[in-house]
Amino acid sequence: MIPQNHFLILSAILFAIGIFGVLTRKNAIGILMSIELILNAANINLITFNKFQKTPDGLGQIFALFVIAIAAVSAVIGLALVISIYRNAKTILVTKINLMKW
Amino acid sequence: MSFPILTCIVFAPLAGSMLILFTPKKNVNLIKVIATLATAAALCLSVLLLIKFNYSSPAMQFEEKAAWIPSINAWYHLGADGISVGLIFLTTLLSFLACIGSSGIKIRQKEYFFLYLLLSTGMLGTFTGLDMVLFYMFWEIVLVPMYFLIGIWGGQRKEYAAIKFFIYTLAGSVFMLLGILALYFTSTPHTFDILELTKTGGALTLSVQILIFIAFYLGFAVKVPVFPFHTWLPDAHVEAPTPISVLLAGVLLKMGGYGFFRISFPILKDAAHYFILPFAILGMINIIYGALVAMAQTDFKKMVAYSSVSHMGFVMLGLASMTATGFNGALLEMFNHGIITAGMFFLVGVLYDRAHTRELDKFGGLGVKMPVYAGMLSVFALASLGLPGLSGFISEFMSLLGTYPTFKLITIISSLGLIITAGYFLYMLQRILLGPVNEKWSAISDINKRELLTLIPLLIIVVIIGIYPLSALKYQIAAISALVQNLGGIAF
Amino acid sequence: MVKFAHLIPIFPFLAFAILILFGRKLKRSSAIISIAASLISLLIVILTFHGLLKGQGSYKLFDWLVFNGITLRVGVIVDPLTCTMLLVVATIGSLIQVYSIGYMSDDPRFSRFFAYMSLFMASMLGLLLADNFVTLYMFWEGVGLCSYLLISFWFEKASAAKAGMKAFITTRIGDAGLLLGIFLLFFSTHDLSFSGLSAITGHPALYTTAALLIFCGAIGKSAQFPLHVWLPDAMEGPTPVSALIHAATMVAAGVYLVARCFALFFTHQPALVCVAYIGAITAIMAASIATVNNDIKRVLAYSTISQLGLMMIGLGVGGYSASTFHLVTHAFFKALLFLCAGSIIHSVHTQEINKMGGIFHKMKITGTAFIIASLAISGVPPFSGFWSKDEIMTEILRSGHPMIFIAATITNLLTAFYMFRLIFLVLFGKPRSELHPHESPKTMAIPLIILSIFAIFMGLPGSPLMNNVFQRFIYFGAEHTALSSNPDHFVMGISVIVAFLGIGIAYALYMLNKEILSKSIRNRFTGLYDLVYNKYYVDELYEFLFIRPCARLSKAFSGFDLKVIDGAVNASASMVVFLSKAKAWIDSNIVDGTVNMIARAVGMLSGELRKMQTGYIQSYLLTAFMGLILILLLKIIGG
Amino acid sequence: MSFIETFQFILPEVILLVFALAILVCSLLMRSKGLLGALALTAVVLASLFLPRVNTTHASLFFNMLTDDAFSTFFKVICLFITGVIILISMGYKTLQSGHIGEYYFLLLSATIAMLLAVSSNNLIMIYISLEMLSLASYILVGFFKHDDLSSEGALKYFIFGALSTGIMLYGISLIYGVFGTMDLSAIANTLKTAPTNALISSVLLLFILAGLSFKCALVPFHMWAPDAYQGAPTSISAFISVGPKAVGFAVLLRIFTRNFLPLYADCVTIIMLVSVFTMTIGNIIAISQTNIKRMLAYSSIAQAGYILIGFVVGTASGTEGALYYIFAYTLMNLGAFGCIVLISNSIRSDNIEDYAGLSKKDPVSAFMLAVFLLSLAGIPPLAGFFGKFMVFAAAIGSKFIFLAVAGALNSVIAVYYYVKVIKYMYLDEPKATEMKKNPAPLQIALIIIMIGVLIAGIYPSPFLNWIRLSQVFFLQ
Repeated sequence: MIPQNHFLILSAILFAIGIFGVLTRKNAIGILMSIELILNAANINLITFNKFQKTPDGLGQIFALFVIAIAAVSAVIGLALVISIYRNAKTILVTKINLMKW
Repeated sequence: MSFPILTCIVFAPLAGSMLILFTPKKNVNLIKVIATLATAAALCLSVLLLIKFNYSSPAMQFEEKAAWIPSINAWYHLGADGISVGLIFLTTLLSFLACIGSSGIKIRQKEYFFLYLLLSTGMLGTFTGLDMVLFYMFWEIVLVPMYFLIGIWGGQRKEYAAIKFFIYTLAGSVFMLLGILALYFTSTPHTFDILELTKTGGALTLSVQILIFIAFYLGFAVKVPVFPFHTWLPDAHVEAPTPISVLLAGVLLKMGGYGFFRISFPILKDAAHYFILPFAILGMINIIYGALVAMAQTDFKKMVAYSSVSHMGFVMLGLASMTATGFNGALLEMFNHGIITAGMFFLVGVLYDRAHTRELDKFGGLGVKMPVYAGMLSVFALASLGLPGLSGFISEFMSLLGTYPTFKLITIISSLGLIITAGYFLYMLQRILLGPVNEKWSAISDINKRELLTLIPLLIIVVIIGIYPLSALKYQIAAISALVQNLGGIAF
Repeated sequence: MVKFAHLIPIFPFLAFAILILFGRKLKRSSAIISIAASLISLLIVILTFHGLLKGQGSYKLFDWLVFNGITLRVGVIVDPLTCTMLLVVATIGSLIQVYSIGYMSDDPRFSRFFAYMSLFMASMLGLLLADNFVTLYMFWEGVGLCSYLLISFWFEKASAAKAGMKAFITTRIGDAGLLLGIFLLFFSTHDLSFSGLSAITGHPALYTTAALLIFCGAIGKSAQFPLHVWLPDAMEGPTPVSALIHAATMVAAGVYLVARCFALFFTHQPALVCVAYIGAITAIMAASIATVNNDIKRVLAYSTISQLGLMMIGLGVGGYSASTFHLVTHAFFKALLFLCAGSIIHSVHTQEINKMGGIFHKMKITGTAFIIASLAISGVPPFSGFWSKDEIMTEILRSGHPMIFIAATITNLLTAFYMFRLIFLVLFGKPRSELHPHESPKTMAIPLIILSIFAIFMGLPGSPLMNNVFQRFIYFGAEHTALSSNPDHFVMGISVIVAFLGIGIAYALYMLNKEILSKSIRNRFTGLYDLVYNKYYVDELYEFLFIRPCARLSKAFSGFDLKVIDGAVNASASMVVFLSKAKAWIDSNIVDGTVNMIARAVGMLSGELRKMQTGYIQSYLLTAFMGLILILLLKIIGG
Repeated sequence: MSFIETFQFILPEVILLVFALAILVCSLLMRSKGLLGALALTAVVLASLFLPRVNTTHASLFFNMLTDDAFSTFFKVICLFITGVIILISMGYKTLQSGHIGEYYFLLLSATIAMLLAVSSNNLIMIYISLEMLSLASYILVGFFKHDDLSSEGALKYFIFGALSTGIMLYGISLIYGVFGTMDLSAIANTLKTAPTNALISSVLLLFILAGLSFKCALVPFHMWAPDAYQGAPTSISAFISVGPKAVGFAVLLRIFTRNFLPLYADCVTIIMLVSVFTMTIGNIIAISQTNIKRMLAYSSIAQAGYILIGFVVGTASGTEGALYYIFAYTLMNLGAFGCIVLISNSIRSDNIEDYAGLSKKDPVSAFMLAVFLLSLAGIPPLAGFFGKFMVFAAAIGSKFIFLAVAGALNSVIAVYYYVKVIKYMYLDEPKATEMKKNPAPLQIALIIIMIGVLIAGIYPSPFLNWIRLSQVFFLQ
């Protein structure tokens, strides 16, 4: 059986990659994807903890389902906003989107 | 419960301002009438207060107390004693006179009188409020109307002066707020009541007292103003319209001194004792420095403004004395300075209205053209420079007299201020009234009846107190001796 | 009838009030009101005097001021000194007011003048009646004010306006000393009344200081060295003012003050000696200046200073009676001198003695009065001045201060000299410019005549001829009465010789000589002459030492206020604004920079990231993330 | 508890949901969109009528997912009030009136439902879901002007920032689940009481959650989205996100930290104090140099959050009371200020502060109200903002957080400068010629009522204080 820590390390790596991606991707879509990674890192955690509980109550699994659903909604809205930005600015590079500053 | 006279005094102007809010903007005369009536009502009530005031008792009188914010033990608590009764009268009197003197306001009268009356209420509330929260609230209420009154109706650099005044005094008073809160939490049971705190405040340790004292000091010193917090004053005074300068110098500066009398000294006794030397030195600096700077001014109004800095130094000096005489002197100096400087600012206004300049060097020989004005100006200048027989002398004399046993050298140096003061006031008189007539002003008209009307009551008070100082002193003696006794000062 | 004494100052004050309020309507009749008030006061003074002789005395009126524990109860002092002074002031005051009707007849501010005169009378009489230091101080400043107002009465003249200010401020310097002296006394004795002074014992140094501080007030008021500079300039005022205030009454208030506090001075001899020496310096210095000055009123002004110095000497050597006696006689003859000078100026419209000459035959009354007064001041017997100066000289000799005696003698010599220099240059000889002298009107002439009579006979009450009535009336302690009763013929002799010597020199120099002052003499003493002619450069010295530094300091402070203090505040305000801008700048630049830097750090892990560009959203995110990291680090490190 | 019984507690949410769907349907069917606003307003009014009464005991709903107590009722009232005013503002906001207004109200009501759920959540899952629901609705609302560059840019930034923050929070929640084995707040509280766990780990986890909530409250360093989102969003939505999510964020913060995680919270006080000081200072200082009033108010509301945080840092009963009062006062005055800005922008078509010159002559009522709200934000007595500051400073000094009180005091001085700058333009400067349009009456009346509320809450705060005290007495047990 794979020990719990391996799952947690995986999730931590995923989380770090997600953060890294959010901070570094130029493309808005890329950022959205990175965010998904972060959410999935959390999901792995939830399921792992649930699995390794003495008496698993299923809460973690349920929560993970919720998160997946919400992540989907979130992605929809994110994409909608990206489209909206594309219509106006003709770009989806976040490095080009700086009308408002200071 | 008896007739709530103090509430009526404080809120009469506010009622007037509410009426004005619902008066059409066009109906300027009605607005003026309402404002005059409101201030007159407050004045009449305060005269009644003086009449009914029992000056042989040091206790708080006409107390009104009602629950206000019970959860923090804050009360609507008003009262007047010998320390405040004179200042209440001063405020109502100057409010009334300056209201009459406001007829020169030609634009946005509705807003002007609305704010003016609001200002009145704020000032009166400060002098009557006996609950710290109430006191602070009234204290701060004064700021906003003052900001507008300077900023809208002021002179050339009005915006700068207004914001400077606002920020300066606010910066001082937020520290006062912290001081108030600190007092609240160090008292058991927690209370904001000034009278309660006066009883219990002495139990605090010295270091706590010192911290709280400094917090209050920052609030009051800016208002007084004490060197080096005084630089808002010349700007504000100079840019404000005449009636507002009158209130600024006549009443607002007294709020700081009153704070020392009502809060800093009685509540934080040990700290007060701890700080008397700095007080005396600051008082001395104010006197000498203010006088010297006043001497260098070429702008009439600025000169008078700096003279206020100098005169308020006597208040500080008297406070530092820890003697009944010094305290009496300081308190009376506040009243007298209020009356005299108000007169001076009215007179500056009279001249400015006619000549549209305040440059002292541009005048000369006006004594011929404006004999009545010359007489008035001379009397107020002489009162200001402390001529015996006029009111300014007696209070300065008592301040110096009271301070002498504690701080000999400082008193001696401060009394040099009297000479410098004489110097710049006479120099001012010389430049305006004396000398060859400047042809430019050959058509200038003498002071008119309305202007005289505002000055004569002040003149009468100046002369009466000068000749018979007990007429004013009697109200404060009992309260001051109680204060001195409470402080463990020298009771003579 | 003593009980009405407190009403004495009230009538002139009422007159002042009426004149200041309704003066413009009253016009000429202002003078009548003013004089009537003075006369009523004079009447009450006489009644009071009568009462005093009957044995009545000082009394209290009402509580005036309360310092805790100590109530200041004001009253009036009625004793020989005060009563005599009252009599002198009321008499001379009334006479000079009558004189003023003529002198001021053309002035547009006629009633204003009388208003001020009345106010002065009220203050002066009040000053004399004050029975404690505080009320005295009030009236003291009151007379100072009137002096200021009247000196700059013709304020259209810039010099007059300046002179008034100078007078006020200079005397105020002395007054500050007086105030401190009062404080010192009050805190040592807890008593402000004069009656308590005689009971003072102990702490000699303290009380000597107090006495000296009080003397400062006297120095200012009586124009003693080094505060004498204001009095000559005060001559810018109308001549009746010079006569009343700056010759007869107000300037003598300093002497009166020392006399009033004589109990304090007498028990503290160092202070008294100081008084004597200040008096001596003043006397001789002023007299020497008077010998070279060419302005008729200024000569008289220096003469006044010199005579006041003599009175101070008198007090300083313990000659209480002698000094007050000289005060009284001086009041009359000096007033007379000024009125005569006024009469002459009124008719010839100049004050330069160089331009006058030979006007005696056109102005007989004035001329005669002038000569009488000059004889009196020069100490020619039997005129009043002889007797009073003789008393002082006797006291000096008796006290054993030879230096002072010599100084006083030289002063007397110079006095006789400069007075007769005036007479010879003004009244006799040939006119040195176009003059149309004419006798003055009756309102001016009659007071001259009356004062002449006083100037002649006022010395008699103090002379052995009348058994020294004066000294028996006003004395300090008991022994003095006995001492001063015996005439000292040695001193008398010297006085007479000195007086005639002075007159003789003046005659030789100014009558026998064709020129005003022989060039040869002037050339021989150029240095000395310049020194004296320029009044020993005291004014210049003060200008250099005090006025200019003060002005400079004032300017400097004002600049300091504007630039430094305000600047500091404004600077901190602009600091905030700057910070605000900086923050905004940091937001847009440093954050970006940090982002770049961190991006590079990350890029070292994967070379791919080197080309990474940061966009704004990501810089926000990075800030947030780095903030979080920072918080976590803080948490972990801080525990 | 039966389902029916449970149902009565969530009746407001249900009403809002029904009306939201109804609006969506109506907007498809109806030509005139004018009625939609009224419909939304009706929903809010009805919902507030059916709010559970202030109860003496708390009710656990849905397996303790939600809890209903006086504390949540307090925030529910605030949230419904906010939505009500926002609807009024929206109805009076000319630029907003378009074909999509139905969706706008739908989203607004959805956000309201999310807020109501969030303030009564008692489970980390529930908190996450409701906050995410609120956020998602807000993202769309910010980008509602989809043809406007600024609006969509603001929305995107808001979205990315929000997504990252909630991601971090979610990760934190997942770790908490690992440590405690449950996500029920009461259960976690019990565990903490009985068996102390590794404080370091727990408090680090706590900070992850703090990060997510800091984003909602726009606390430093999670504040940077706020100015852009405020500036880009329709003004009505700027008003909404400046008060709604912020109030909710603080409600959740208080519930998690003060009520349940108190032992852990004590470890984080210093850090939260620093956050508070930085939030006030940075917000205030940057606000000074702003020229766009919405952006200025964004920084201002960052700073205001710092003041609220003072009460939170103190953590005592009086601290919580202060924070709650401040939230209440802040809601009133910030809504009022934004309302006035909407009124003014209807006529002058600009958000530049310089264009406010001479407004007191052109539109005295709006100018006066804006002046009152700004002065209240600046903390000038006798307005509500002053008393809010008073309460939090008092709490700070009462618990010896002198440094915090001094920092707050200094900040309130700095703040005056930029608030008064707006007033200066309105009152002291001469107007430019612009015709003022007639103000929509309902909004104006609403603003006048809010202004009076600000005055009363400042002059006679007792009733409000009593209400707040009742709301948190139970909460702090």
